[in-house]
Parts: sequence; structure tokens; C-alpha cells
Amino acid sequence: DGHLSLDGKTIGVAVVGTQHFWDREAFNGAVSTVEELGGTVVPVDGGRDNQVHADNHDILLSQGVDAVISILGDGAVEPKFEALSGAGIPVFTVDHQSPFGTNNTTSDNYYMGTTIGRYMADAIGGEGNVAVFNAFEGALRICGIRAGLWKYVLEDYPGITIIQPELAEEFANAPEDARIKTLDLLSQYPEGTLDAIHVGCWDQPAIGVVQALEEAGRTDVLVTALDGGPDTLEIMAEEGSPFVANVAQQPNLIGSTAAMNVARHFAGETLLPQTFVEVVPVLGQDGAKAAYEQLGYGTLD
Amino acid sequence: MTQPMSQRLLGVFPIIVFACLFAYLGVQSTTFLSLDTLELITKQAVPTVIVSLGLATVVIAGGDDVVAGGIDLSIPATAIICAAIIADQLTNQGASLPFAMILAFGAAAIIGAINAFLVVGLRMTPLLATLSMSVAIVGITKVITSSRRIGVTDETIVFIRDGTIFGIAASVVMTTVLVLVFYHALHRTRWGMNMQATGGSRDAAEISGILTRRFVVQSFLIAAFAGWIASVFVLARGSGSSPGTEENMLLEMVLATFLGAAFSPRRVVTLWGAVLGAVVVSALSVGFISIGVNVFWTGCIKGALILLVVASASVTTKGRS
Amino acid sequence: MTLRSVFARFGLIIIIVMFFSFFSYVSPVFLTFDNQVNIIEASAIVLILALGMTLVVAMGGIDLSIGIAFDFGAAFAVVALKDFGAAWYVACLIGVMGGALVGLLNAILIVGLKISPFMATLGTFFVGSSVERVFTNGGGPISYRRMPQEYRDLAVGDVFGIPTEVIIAAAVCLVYFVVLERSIFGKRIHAIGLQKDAANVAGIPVRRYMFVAFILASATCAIGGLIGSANIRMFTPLAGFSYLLDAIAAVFIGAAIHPKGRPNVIGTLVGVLFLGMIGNGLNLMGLDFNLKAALSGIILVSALALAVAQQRFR
Amino acid sequence: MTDTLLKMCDITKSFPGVLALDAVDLEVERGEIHGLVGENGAGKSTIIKVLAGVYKADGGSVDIDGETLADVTPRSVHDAGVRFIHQELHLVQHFTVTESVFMGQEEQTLLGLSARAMRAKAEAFFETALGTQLSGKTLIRDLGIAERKLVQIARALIDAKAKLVVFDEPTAPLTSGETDKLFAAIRKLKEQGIAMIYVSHYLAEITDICDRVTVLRNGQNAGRFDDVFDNSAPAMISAMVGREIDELFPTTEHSAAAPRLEIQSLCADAFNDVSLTVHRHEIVGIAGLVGSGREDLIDTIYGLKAPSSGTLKIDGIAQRFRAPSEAVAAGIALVPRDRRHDGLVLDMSVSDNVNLAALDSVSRWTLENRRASHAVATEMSETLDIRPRNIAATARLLSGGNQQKVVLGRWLNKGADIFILDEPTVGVDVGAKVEIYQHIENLAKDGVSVLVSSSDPGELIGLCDRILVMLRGKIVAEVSTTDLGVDTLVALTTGGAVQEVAV
Ligand SMILES: Nc1ncnc2c1ncn2[C@@H]1O[C@H](COP(=O)(O)OP(=O)(O)OP(=O)(O)O)[C@@H](O)[C@H]1O
Ligand SMILES: Nc1ncnc2c1ncn2[C@@H]1O[C@H](COP(=O)(O)OP(=O)(O)OP(=O)(O)O)[C@@H](O)[C@H]1O
Ligand SMILES: [Mg+2]
Ligand SMILES: [Mg+2]
Repeated sequence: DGHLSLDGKTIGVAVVGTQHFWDREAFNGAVSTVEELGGTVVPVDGGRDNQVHADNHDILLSQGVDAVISILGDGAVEPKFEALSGAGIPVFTVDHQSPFGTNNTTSDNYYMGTTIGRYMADAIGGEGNVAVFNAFEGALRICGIRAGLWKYVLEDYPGITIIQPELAEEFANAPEDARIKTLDLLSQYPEGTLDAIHVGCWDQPAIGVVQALEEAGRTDVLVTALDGGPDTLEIMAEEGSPFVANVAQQPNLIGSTAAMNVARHFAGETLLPQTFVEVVPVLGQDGAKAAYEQLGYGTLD
Repeated sequence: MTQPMSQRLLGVFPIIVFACLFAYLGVQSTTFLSLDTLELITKQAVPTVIVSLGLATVVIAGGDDVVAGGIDLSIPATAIICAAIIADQLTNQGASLPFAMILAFGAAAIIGAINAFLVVGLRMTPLLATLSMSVAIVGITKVITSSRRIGVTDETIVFIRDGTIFGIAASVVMTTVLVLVFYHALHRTRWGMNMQATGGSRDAAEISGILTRRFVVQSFLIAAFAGWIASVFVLARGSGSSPGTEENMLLEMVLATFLGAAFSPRRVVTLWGAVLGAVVVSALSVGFISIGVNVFWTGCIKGALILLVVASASVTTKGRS
Repeated sequence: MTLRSVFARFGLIIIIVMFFSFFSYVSPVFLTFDNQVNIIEASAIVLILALGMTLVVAMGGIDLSIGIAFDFGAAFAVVALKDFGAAWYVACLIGVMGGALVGLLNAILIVGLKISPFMATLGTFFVGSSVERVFTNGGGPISYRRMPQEYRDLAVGDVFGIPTEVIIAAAVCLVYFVVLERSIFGKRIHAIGLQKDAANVAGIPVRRYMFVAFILASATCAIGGLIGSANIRMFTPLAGFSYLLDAIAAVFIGAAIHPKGRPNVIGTLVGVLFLGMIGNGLNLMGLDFNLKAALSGIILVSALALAVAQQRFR
Repeated sequence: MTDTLLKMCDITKSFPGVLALDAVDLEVERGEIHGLVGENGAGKSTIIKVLAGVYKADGGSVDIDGETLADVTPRSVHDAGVRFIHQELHLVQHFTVTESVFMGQEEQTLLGLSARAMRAKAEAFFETALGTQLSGKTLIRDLGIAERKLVQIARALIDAKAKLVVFDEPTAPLTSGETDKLFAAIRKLKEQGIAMIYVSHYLAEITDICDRVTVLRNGQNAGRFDDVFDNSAPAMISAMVGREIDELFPTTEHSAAAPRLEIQSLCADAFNDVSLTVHRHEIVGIAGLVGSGREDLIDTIYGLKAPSSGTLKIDGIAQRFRAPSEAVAAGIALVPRDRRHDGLVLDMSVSDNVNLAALDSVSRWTLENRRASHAVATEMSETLDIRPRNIAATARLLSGGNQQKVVLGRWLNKGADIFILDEPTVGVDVGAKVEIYQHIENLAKDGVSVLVSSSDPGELIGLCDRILVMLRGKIVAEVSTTDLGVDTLVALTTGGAVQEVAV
């Protein structure tokens, strides 16, 4: 792809928030790649407010950027995308499929959901009680896909029961919040009545879940989650960690790919509606170590 | 008893700071000082402006001691729940916009009444009463929406989002009218003066025969009303109701309203100060983006600037008393 | 004794007992020893932050930046451990000093520049949040899984079976009780909170006391940050904000049950435990999480309203 | 003119533990100025607050114009034409003069407030009725106390519908010139047939302008004077206190010893080049009109305000106080003029207030030793005869004189070497005054240096050894009080012409 260039182009990069590892890495990947390709970046951050995120697109419109990379967000952005493309500014989305976008760069969320479902079912031997942190299923489409397919897979295992009601994690201070909720859950489900805890759309809460399990001496309860950032891979790689399965994404690569797609677009290439960036299924301690290295986070001993 | 020139200059110092800043932004960015940008800034400030009108009213009627005086932190939550109710009615229940709005109005009225009861009836600290109310309202909103986004495609809402009146963004025109109505009521009528007196000194007002409790009650009802109005613009901004938008709005509202006090030569919360505060905060966001400030740093610069202005306001006030 | 006077004396206590019985009835787990320990443990951090808030509110201020002090405590300590290999106690000290830095900024703004505490600490909140984000390159956590066991034990260890975090919180609580309710320092703080000008004329060095109190409060919150970071073995930026409302609510519930409506240490303790019990009880009831959010908010409002009403009936 | 305008009958009002009013009668005739006098705590303010609808009476009736008010509320009383000039300056700091005068009675048209008309009216009222010029645009917080008082009065009278105006100690913050102006205004009102109730501790004012006087004692009627003469004061005093007071001031000669407080060429915004010395055993007075720089001088000495130049020495050592705490550490004590705001922490107990400045001495390892602090407070409340004799009582609930004694007690307890008393007896009744004077006298006897700033010439002459007179920020005279007449002192403070004054 050496021929690609964004020389003289101004690219708006809008991200819904940057607190979470995934969001930030996708943002950084997009920004640095645009700059490497010789483009100028106008970055905007929604501070985790979908409406502010949407509003930010208006600012990009008024700045007269040549293209917009929009990372995450909910339906509030659609009219803004419509306005941008109406003004001849192509929109490249990340993890957000939109009729007004030129291209959506994303992980294969369907694959993530089914894979983690299978991994979890296998880990608990195909039967048992599982609890799930799942506050975002209804709020974000990608989370709906991941959690929905996880449940779809579990339908094949009549011996697995999803504990009701489902738990809700908080976005802010997620590990500590999940830790306390897990402790409460554990006192409700004594030894032998709970087999796994799954975090439906990401894995920050899993840090607190693992912590609670270790504190309560209940590491027989297994943990699964999605995203596979360096922090959680490190936990998985620990001896005897209850955190047994994950599907790692490559957010930096996703952001970077979106930026490349912008350049491809300007180079006259035709893009498919979606570009899928490879995900890395992670199973067990050794799997975590391998993934950590593979994804370029360094080595874990 | 006219003030010397230097004191008058000190009085408007905070405004000068921002004027300089905007001039700087204008020089740095080719697009910042244009009518289009001004429209964009005001358009984005709309929901904050409206909830700030509500907060300013409560502060004016309750006094500007933020802990013991008047404050209503539940206005953004009110706006959010009203938006959720309207969105739910329109999209999920197939109701008409007027019906949905009436339902939301009922909810806002109940919230205003409860706030008023807690503060005036039980004499609860307003900060505490409205903060906890806000938590409860956000919780109830979650039940209404199941924490989901509800998109809205109603024509009127879309008009408020995209439409223009006399070539100016519809939301800006409507908000301007609303601001003028509020301004007239609070600063240009007897009722408004009595409301101001109530907040300025409860004892003094009571001794002047002003039924202060009634005014405080009214201020909370008006605040809820502002939340209700704001909900429509929140819906328009987000083309529906999205979960989790109250926190940011709360911070911006408080910031705008009390920053506005720094703009007022008397150093008290006023309506026009709150409106100006909201627009200035919005302009800062747009301005920083237009000169390409690192997104991680904008909060820091914003915070520092605001502290600078509030500090200068406080120093200059102390100097006069 | 009339119904009214019973209510006036014990209103909130009755409500607390009612909730306690209710939760015991609907959840078989609620009353178990383990679960009660859970409640107390989960309340430890909130209690520490609420105590810092109690000090500030007793002095007539408010501190919206306790979350930042919490974060700074965690960040400074974790960075000291991870990047500088500091001993655990050195890291604790550095963490507390990091929190004190936040208090120092507040003190300079409030005492030096005479900004109102609300605005000043709101400003500190903005600036502090932003500094955290810049420092962590956007808000990423700083994880240190292999932290020294002694440091971890701040959160997960125990002494004679009592969790360390509970012991720390109890110690802070005791110190605060003595300082705020029994010492002449506390008496002066209360005098400043009630009538600053009169305290000044009475020869109390008001500015110095306010300066010290804001720093002390932030340093206290940083202790909460130490425990928080030991709990999950990492520093999560902006985590402290989630304690703000609970801390404020606890202080005011506590003030409401005080005979003179003053913020006080025992009241704050009661307030924190009450909030902890509600959170835990609702978690155990098996409700849909949206409904739970609504209920906990409604209970908060009602409890505060009752606490205040109780005072009015005296 | 014997037709009754106001008739309050059998008014009873009790507060927890106190029977504040015990079947009190008060009758005011149309067009008269009716004095209401009594010691601190006699019930004057309470009966006025009952009339104002602030307190609900336990029993009794209120008739205005022959009609019994069914419900005494602030509104019904206002509608009946009764206006109150409260003792407290209830004003909104950030309002303009016009806004304050028209507060609660704004004039508006369909288009909104008639701002210009109101301003013109207000300014005209000040000019004609009160003889002052005051811009309607000035903010209250930029006004002096006396001007604020005038605003308050203007507010009550501007609608010209008042039938009965109640003044609760209106002249306390006013200079004699302003008092004269106020009296002129009051007499003008009287000519228009408006009746007035006039509450004051200044008996000379009472005898000067009142037609009739009601005396309260301990919440009961203690007499009514239907004819008031210039020499009625002694009779009133005996009715008030139930005994004769012949000696108001202790008469000891002090032998001034070594200088303790020395001030040289002190300058600040409000005063210029002030030098003074106070010796041990000496009581020095500072006389001057309100606004003469007296108040700022006191504040500057005590570290509340910063001087721009000049030196202050204590026992020969130069000092620079950046805060009152430093002045206190150097042995200075201030009994401030505004005791409710600066003197007491109103919501703390008497005991806490007495101990507030000397907490170190009632503590062990910085913890409060409650037994010690209670002992100190109990002793102080015995010594000063603070009533009620309950050290756990909240300071807010004490009457003015007793509150002042608590402030005094705090500094006696602290054991300061230099006492500065700013308006020590404003709003304090005669009985308590005598006691306070005696305590000041005792202090001087014990070697303390005392500086008294007061607007009461009689008080200064009776109490002090020497008086410094301030005028427009400068010390213009220093006089010995031996054989000093009130008229001479007043002449000095007003800068010349000898005037008739009230004592
Ligand atoms: N709200 C109240 N609660 C309890 N006691 C009260 C209250 N108001 C007044 N009192 C008591 O009633 C008595 C009469 O007080 P009042 O204020 O009427 O006296 P006063 O004549 O105005 O005294 P002063 O000369 O100090 O103004 C006092 O003993 C006072 O302590
Ligand atoms: N809330 C209250 N509870 C109990 N007593 C009160 C209360 N408010 C006022 N008082 C009593 O009422 C009396 C009168 O209060 P007020 O405010 O009229 O001052 P005052 O007595 O006129 O003071 P001064 O003599 O200095 O003018 C005081 O003696 C005080 O003890
Ligand atoms: Mg009185
Ligand atoms: Mg009085």
C-alpha cells in the first residue's frame, strides 16, 4: 500500500470517548495513520456522550474537512452522516454500520459472539449456571450482536442456565463496580451453584470480577469476556487465573485501517461496505501469552 | 456616586478575557470568526442555554449560595426523562407529538412539585434534594427506555433539528424567543423583581410583604418547565433519546450559569449571564477544535480558563466591597 | 410518647430497621455473616471519602473534587510502585501526598483567590480530570498486577479476620471523630462553618484552618484511592467521580439526624452504611437492573426527605 | 384627637421556657408618636413582631382602625397600613437603591417595569422627605450603614399609604445630623396624621419626639406616660428597671502608666495619619461621626483591614497584623460593633462562645476538656450575670445585652491586655449598660488598656479618661474628659457648630 497518500487532505476524526482502551486505541490508530499518510487531523472527542459525539460532526462539517472517520456512536449520528455525505464529505465509520457511510471498518462481531459462546460452554463442560454483565446489549448495536450470538450459541446447551436477572456494569469505575456486584452475587450463589461469569461486550468489568473471585476464594467460577486488551490478557496469563477465554480485537489496526480506507477512497479504489479486521480468539493461560505477543504488546513470562 | 473608570473596567474584566481569547482563536483559525460558526456555536449551545435558564431562575429565587441557596441539579435529568417519554411515545407507542409532550409535561410538573415540596415544604438543602432527585429520575428513565436508544423521526423534531426560520436555524430562533420571554419575566416585571428579591435576601423580601415561599416553589416549577422545553431540543439534537447524556449536560449547565455570574457586573447569577455563559462554553469547544488543540488537553484549558475568570471576578468584587 | 415524638427521635432509625428487616425477609442471603461483611467492606471506601467531605461541609464548604483526590492517591501510589519500585509504605505516603496536591490546589483557589468552594472544586474537577487523561494518554488504566503483597493487603488482607480496608476505614473514622467532634481543632472548624466572620474576629486563623482542612480532606480521600487501587491492582482514571454523590448524600443524611442539623462523623457513618445496605439489598433482590436503578434513586430521595422531615418534627 | 388607631389587648406570647409577653396592652392613637421602652428582653421586639405577623400570639387581640384583625399576617397588617422599619438592615446587597426602595411594591405597566419613573420617584423622595441626595442606581453594597437605613425608611414610606409606622431602634447606626434629619421626617409624617411607634434605648430621643410612652418590664406593662416632658427620663428609667439608677458611670480616676499601644502615622483608605497612644490603666475614647474613619481605624488596628502605611507598636515592639488571629496573639481583644454578625457564633452555645478564643486553655492534648470549659463558662456567666444562666443555651436566643456580655466574657476569659470596644452598648438596655461599664472600669483598674469607639458622646465622656475626636479620617482633637460637656464633644465631632443633641 506504499502508494497511498492523504497529502493535503484534512481528515476529521470523531470518537465517542477515549476513556476505554478500545476507543482510545482506535482513535490513536486512525490519527497516527492519517498523519503518516501526510494528512492533517481535526480530532474531536464526545466525552462518552453520544449526543455530543453527534454534535461534533457538525463542527467537522463547518471546518470543511475532506473526509470524516467516525468511531462508535449510536443512532444520533445518522442525520449528521447524511448531512456530511450530502455535502460531499465521505464518512468512514468504525464499529458503526450506517447507510450514509462509505465504509465501516470493524471486527467480526458475529464471530466474536459465537466464539466466546463456544469457549465458555466448553470451559464449563457444557452445563451449569452462568451470570452475565450485559448493560449495553440494548444500547449499542455491536453489543447486541455480541451478546445476542453468545446467547444463541448457548441455546445449543440445554444444561446451561443464564442467571436472571442479568447484571449491569457501570461505564465509569467499571472494575470496582463489577467487583462489588460480583461479591454480592457470590454471597447469593454459594460454592457449586455458579459456574461462570461472562461480560457481554467488553472486558474492563472482568478485572473486578476476577478480583472478587480471588478475594472470596471462588476461583472455581470461570470468567469470559471480549476485547482482550493488554491488561486483561495479563490477567488471563496468570497461573490459575479463572479468566479463561477472550476474543482479542485489534483496535489500533482497526483505526489505522479506517484511515487507509480513506486514502484508498481518494486513490479511486472502490471499497466494500465493510472491512473486517481480524480478531484473535484467546483460550487459557498459554493462549493469553501468545496473543499478547502476537498483538505486539510485548512478552509475558 | 459613579464608579471610577478603573472599577468599571474591572467589572467587565471577565468579558474582556474571553473577547481576547476569541479574537486570538479568530486569528488562528480562518473559519472561527464567521457567521456560520456563530450559528453552529449557538445551535450547539441550545440545550445548555435552556436548562441554564431554569437553573438561573432557581438561583435567582433561592440565592447564590450553592449549598444553602437555590440550586436545581435535576433539570438535565428532567430534560432526559421528558425526552425519553416523548421518544417512547412517538416511536414505541405510536402516539402523536402533542400527546407525548403533554405526558412529558405531566412528568416535569410532578418533578418540579416534588423538588418544591422537598425544598420549601421539608426545607431540605436544595443541592441535596435536587441531586438525589436527579439520581431517581435517571433511574426511572432507565426503566422507561430499558437503557436503550430510541430514535425519533417526527417531522416537528426534525424541523427543530434541521429547519430554518428567516434563514436562521430554527432551534436558535426558538431559543432566542424563549430567552427573551424569560428575560422579560425575570428582569423586567414586578413578579421577576420579587423573585430576585427573594433570592437576594429572604428576610428583606419577606419584610417587604413578598411571599417568598411561593416564589421559591415557582422557581422550581419553572426549572422543571425549562427541563421539559429542553427535552424537545435534546431529542432534536440526538434525533432521539440516547442514554447517559445527563451527566455532561449537568456539568455544562452549572458551569454556564455560574460563569455567567462572573460576566455580570454585580457578580450575581442573571439570565443573560447564564445564556452568555452557555454560549461561551460552547464557543470554547468549537474554537479549540478549530485550532486543533489536543483533545485530551481541552478539558484542562477550559477548566483553567474558567478558574481564571471566576478568580478574577471574585478578586475584583472583594476589591470593591 | 406521641407518635410524632417517636418519629422525631427515631424516624430515620426506624426506616433503616424497616429496610433491614425487609431485605432479610426477601433475601435469605442478606442476613448471613458473609453478606454483612460484604456491606461493610463495600462501604469502606465511600466512608473514607464521605469523611473528607464531612470535614469540608462542617467548615461551610463543599468539595466536588474528592474523586480527583481519590484518583490522584491511586495514581501516585501505583506509579510509585510500578515505575519506581517504591516500597509499599513509601507508595502509600506518595499517594496521600498526591491527594494532598489536589487539596492544595483547592486551598489556593478558595483561600488564596477567594473563589467559592463549589466553583473552585468544580474547576479542580475539570482540570484534574483532564490532567488524568493527559497523563494516561486519554484515560487508560495503569495496571500493576504484580504489586507487593503488602500493598494489596490494604484491600484484601485481614487482621484477626477483620478485613484491612474495614480496619483502615474504622481508624480514619475514629481519627475524624476525635478531630472533628472532640478536639479544639474541630470546634474551630465548626465555628468557621457556622459563622466565618465571627470566628475570624474571635482570633481563629480562619484562612490557615481552611487551607489545612481542604488539604486534609483531599489527603483523606487519597487513602480511599490507595484501597481502591489495591482492590483491583490498578489505577482507573476518573474512577473517583462515582463516589461523589454517595459521599455527599451520606454527609447530609448524617447532618439530618444530628440534633442541630450539623454535619458529623457518626451521622456520616450511619449514612454510608445505610447507602451500602440499600445497594447490597437491591443487588440481592434479583431485580431487573433498570428497575434497580430507579428504586435506589427513589429510596435515596425518600430517605433523605424522611431524615429531614424528622428534624422538622423536633 | 383621641381616636384610637391601634389597640393591642392582652397579648400573650410564650417561647419554650420564657413568657415573653404576659397580657400586654398597647394603644396608639391616630397621629401620635408613641414610645416603647424597656430593658433588653422586656418584650419590645416581641410585641412588634406579633403586630407584624412574624410571631403568632398565644392570646389577645389586635384592632386597627376599630376593626379586629381576624388573622395577623404580614400581608393583612401591611394592607391595614402598618409599616415596619426593622432594626436589622434587611436589604439585598446587589440591588440598586431604586430596586430596594420599591421592593415588593414595584410599579409596572403592561410593557414591564417602569424603571425610570421609579428611579425618579425614589430620588425625589430622598431629596424632599429625607433631605439627602442618593443616586437611584447605586448598589446597596456600595452604601454606608446610615444610607442603607435611609433606604429602608424610604421603602416603608414611599407608597404614602402608611397609617402607622413602627421604628425599632432606627437611630442606632445614625449620626446626630442624620438623626435630626430623620426626626424632621418623622415630624413631617406626624403632620400628615400618620401615627408612629418608636422603640429606642435612647431616652433622650424618646422624650424629644414622643407624645406618649408605654413601658414594658419582664413582658408586662410597667406603666404608661400620657404626657412626656424633657425631664421624664428618670421616671421612665425607674419604671423600666423597677429601681432608681443614679450612677450610670463609675467615677474612678486612673493613673496612666507606661504606654502599651502606640500608633504612629497610620494611613488607610478611610483615614489618614492617625497617631495615638493608649497606656496601661487607661481608657481612651474615639469619638466621631459614622463615616469619620473610626470604624476602619478599629478594623485596621485589629488586623481586619490592612493599613497602607504607618506603624503600630505594642509595648514598644512594632507589629504588623495580617489577620485578627495575630492581633489576638499579641494581646488585643475586639468587642465588635456588629455582635450578631462578628461577635458571636449564633448557633453555638454560650459556653462555646465564651471559650472560643481561649480553647487552648481548656484542652488537653488538643482535645477539649469539657469539664474545664463548662467551669469557665459557668463562672463567666456568674461574673457577668448572663441571663438565662444556662451555658448550654444557644447564643442566638439571648437578648442583645446578654449577647454582648458573652462577647465580653470571651475576652475576659482570654485575658487580653488591650481591649478594643466598638460601640459596646448599642441596643443594650440601661441596666446592662451599667454592668458593662463597670466591667470596663475593672479592666482598666487591673492594668488593661482600653480603647472605646462610640457614637454616644455621653458614654465616652462618662467612661473615658481621654477622647480622640475623628473627623473626615483625621484625628482633629484630643480632649480630657474632666469637665468636658456633651455639647463640646458633639461640636468637635461635627466639626464646629455646637448643636443640641440627644444623650
Ligand atoms: N423566638 C424566641 N424564642 C424564645 N425566646 C424568645 C424568642 N423571642 C424572644 N424571646 C424571649 O422573649 C423575651 C422578650 O424578648 P424581646 O426581644 O421582646 O425583648 P426586647 O424588649 O426587644 O429586648 P431588647 O431591648 O434586647 O431588644 C426575652 O426573654 C427573649 O429571650
Ligand atoms: N429564634 C429565637 N429563639 C429564641 N429566642 C429568640 C429567637 N429569635 C430571637 N430571640 C430572642 O428575641 C429577642 C429579640 O431579638 P431581636 O432580634 O429583636 O433583638 P433585640 O432583642 O432587639 O436585640 P437588641 O437589644 O440588640 O436590639 C432576643 O432577646 C432573643 O433572645
Ligand atoms: Mg428587641
Ligand atoms: Mg432591639
